[in-house]
This record gives sequence, structure tokens and C-alpha cells, in this order.
Amino acid sequence: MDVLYFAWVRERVGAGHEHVDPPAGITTVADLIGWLAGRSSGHAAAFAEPERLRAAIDQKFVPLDAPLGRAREVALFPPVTGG
Amino acid sequence: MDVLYFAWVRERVGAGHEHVDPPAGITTVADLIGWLAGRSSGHAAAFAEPERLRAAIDQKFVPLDAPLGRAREVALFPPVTGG
Amino acid sequence: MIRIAVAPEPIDLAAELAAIEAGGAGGIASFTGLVRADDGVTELELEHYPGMTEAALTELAESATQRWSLLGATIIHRVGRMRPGERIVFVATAALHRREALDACAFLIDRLKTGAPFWKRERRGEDAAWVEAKVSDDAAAGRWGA
Amino acid sequence: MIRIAVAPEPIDLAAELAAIEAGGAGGIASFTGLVRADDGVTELELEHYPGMTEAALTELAESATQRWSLLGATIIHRVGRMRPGERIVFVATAALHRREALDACAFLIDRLKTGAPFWKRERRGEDAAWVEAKVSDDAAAGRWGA
Repeated sequence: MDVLYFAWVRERVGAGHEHVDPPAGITTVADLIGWLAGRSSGHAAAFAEPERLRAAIDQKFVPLDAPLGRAREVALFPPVTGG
Repeated sequence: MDVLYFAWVRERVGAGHEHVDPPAGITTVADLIGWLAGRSSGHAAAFAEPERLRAAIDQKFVPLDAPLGRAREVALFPPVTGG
Repeated sequence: MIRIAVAPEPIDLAAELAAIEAGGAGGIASFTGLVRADDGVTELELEHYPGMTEAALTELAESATQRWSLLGATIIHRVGRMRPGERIVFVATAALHRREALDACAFLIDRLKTGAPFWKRERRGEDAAWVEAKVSDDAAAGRWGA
Repeated sequence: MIRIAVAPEPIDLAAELAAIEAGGAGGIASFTGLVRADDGVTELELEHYPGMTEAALTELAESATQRWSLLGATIIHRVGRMRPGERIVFVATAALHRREALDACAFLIDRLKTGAPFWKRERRGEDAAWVEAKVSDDAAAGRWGA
């Protein structure tokens, strides 16, 4: 699964994307966030407050409790601020 | 008093403006319209249906029952259609 | 910060937008009215009441700046003869925040339709007819209260 | 009739307006968002999610054309670095009648604020800070229902 990071999530993680292979128990976006938080201190800083995060699966916005299903691309980022 | 005409009122009267000196009994815009209607067949055609007319006194929109007061310039025209 | 123009020349949108953008706003809303090309009109003629027109448009722009915090308000109305696809009217509003700009822009064009002395005549080939005022325009102008 | 662009180049308003005007509309409403010059920002940086951004903006424009009778809908969003006074975003809608163009334009900019993957970072001299999302933007996007 490809995971993409944007804005301060990207900065804290220290990378814009990575390929990960989460274990079988990781079934929702929230599960994935909790699992990613253990990968490094940068990840821990990025994912310390999940309520500040938003997500997209395969380029569609989803809530954090959305199932990952057969997601190929999951993006994690702060609330959007365009326009 | 200067009287100005616009759009089809101007076309029916056959002039864009004229100087008139209405008699003492003419105190409102509606009175003026009724009096002007007698000036020519063109005026009669322009002023046959007062409900289709709108007016301005000294370049401010007024209702037809507005008093002429010390009006220097009275304009008579159809409802506006700009924009 | 208020700019009013009533003239027979084509409306230069790029210049008008650049001018209102220069005021430091965060958002500019605009509306451009065009001669519709879809209903057989070959030429549109705009008559107005010189002097009163400019005064009415200035008053309209001032009432918008009293109602919303605007950094700029522009009303440009073309008069004389124009062809399908050409610009008749352009209004623009500048504000720090988008909601004020958007609302003030809608207010200006709604009110302009019923509150400024312009009259349209449409030509379709040999025929010419004065455009009738629309009841829906009175309703739209009324949305904004007194 | 739908035009979407996400690019680092400055937004060419005159060209965009001319393009949407060419569709035979009676009215064009537009909104331009600018980098505000009033709050000490020296540079704004716009990050986005390539691929998803274009898809989200296309979907947004399509939802506007389903909701209103539009002859055209344009959304142009700049990305990368820009300076105070420069254009960040431009939306425009074309319709036969002004109310549809005005409402659809307000809808597009309200929804764009919360429904497209862009993130702003402001620089003030040496300091850089990601802009926090506004609760008022969620409220504005919610005005338009589901």
C-alpha cells in the first residue's frame, strides 16, 4: 500500500510518501494511523493527534473510521485550506 | 419646468425633452401626465396608460402621486431595464 | 474605491479587474452581463438618463459599501449599440473575505436592474422592440430589503 | 464547458473570462481569491495532491452543472509560491440568467475551500506556518446542503 503525506504531516514524517505493508489486524484508516505512529519519532509526532488528521483512500476523501478494503493509495493530511 | 422623456415615451412624444409651464392645478406627477397627454396625439399615445409609466423628479425616482413641489426637471419613462 | 462609468466604449474587463485588485483585497467577486446570442437578437441598444444614471449608480455603490466592508466597488455600464456576445454591464466588489464580496456583488447587480435609469431596445433584423421590465427583477431587488 | 486547471503559473484572468464568455451566456459570475497584503504575509505557498486535486475540482464543477443550468464552469487554482496581491484561485460560471451564475459561483468557491486537497503555508519573513482550517469554511460549504 502506498501512503502519501501532505503539509505538516509530510514535514513531520520527513517524507512525502512511502510503501508500507500493514499487518492483518489493520483494517481502518484509524488503525493504519496508529500503526504508522510506531515507525519513527517523526511518524509519532505526525500522528500524535489523530483528530487533527484527514484522509483519502484512492483519492477520495474518507472519514478516519473508513475500512481500508483494497486501498492502493492512502493519503493522510491536515484539514484542507485551499481557495 | 423641463420635462424629459426616455425609451418609447420619447419615441411616442416625438422629442426627448421640452420646456412646459403647467397651470396651477397641476400639483403631482400624475396631474402632469394627464395634462401633458392633451398636448398632441403623440403625447396622448405616450401617456394613455399611466400605470405603465415611471417618473423621476430632479433625477430621483418618485411614485406617480409625488408632489411636483419646486421640481426643475421631471422625467417620464417606462420601467427601467438595464443591467 | 468606488468606480462608476457609463460609456459607449466596450468594457475592458482586464483593466477593471486589475484596478479593483490593486486595493489589497482578499477576494474579488464580479458579474458580467452579456448580450445573449441565443434568442435572435442582432443588436441591442441601451438608452440612459445622463446625469441621473451616474448619480444612481454612485448611490447604489455607496449603499453597498455601507452594508458590507468593501475595499472597492466598481459598476461599469455600456450604453449605445452593441452586438450579441458583447458586455453590457460589469460589477465587481472587493473585500477582505469572500462572503462580503459575493453578497455585495449580487446586491449590486440585482439592484442595478431596477434602480438605475437604463432602457434596452432589441433589434432582430428589421424589427426593434423595447424590452419589458421583469417582475422577477423586482423580486430579486427586493431580496435585499429596504 | 468545464475547465479545470491547477498550475504554478499566474492566473490569466482576461484569457479565462474571454473563454467562458465565448459560450453564449447572458451572465458570467466570477470570484478571484488573492494573497492578502494586509497581514504581514511575505509569501504564500500552496501544496496540493496531484491527481486527486484535478479529480476533486472536476467533480465539484460537475455537481454545479447538475444543480444549475450552466453554460460553463471554470476553476483555476494556482499552486507553489506566490506573493501578496497575486491570484490564488479563480472560479467563474456562465448561465443564461444571472441568478444561476451568481449562486453557482458562490457554491463553487464555498465548496472548494473544504472539498479540494490544497494546503496553504504562509511565510512572514523568516517564519513559516501552515494555515489552520476555518470552522466558518465548513459552515459556508454546508449552506449548500449535501
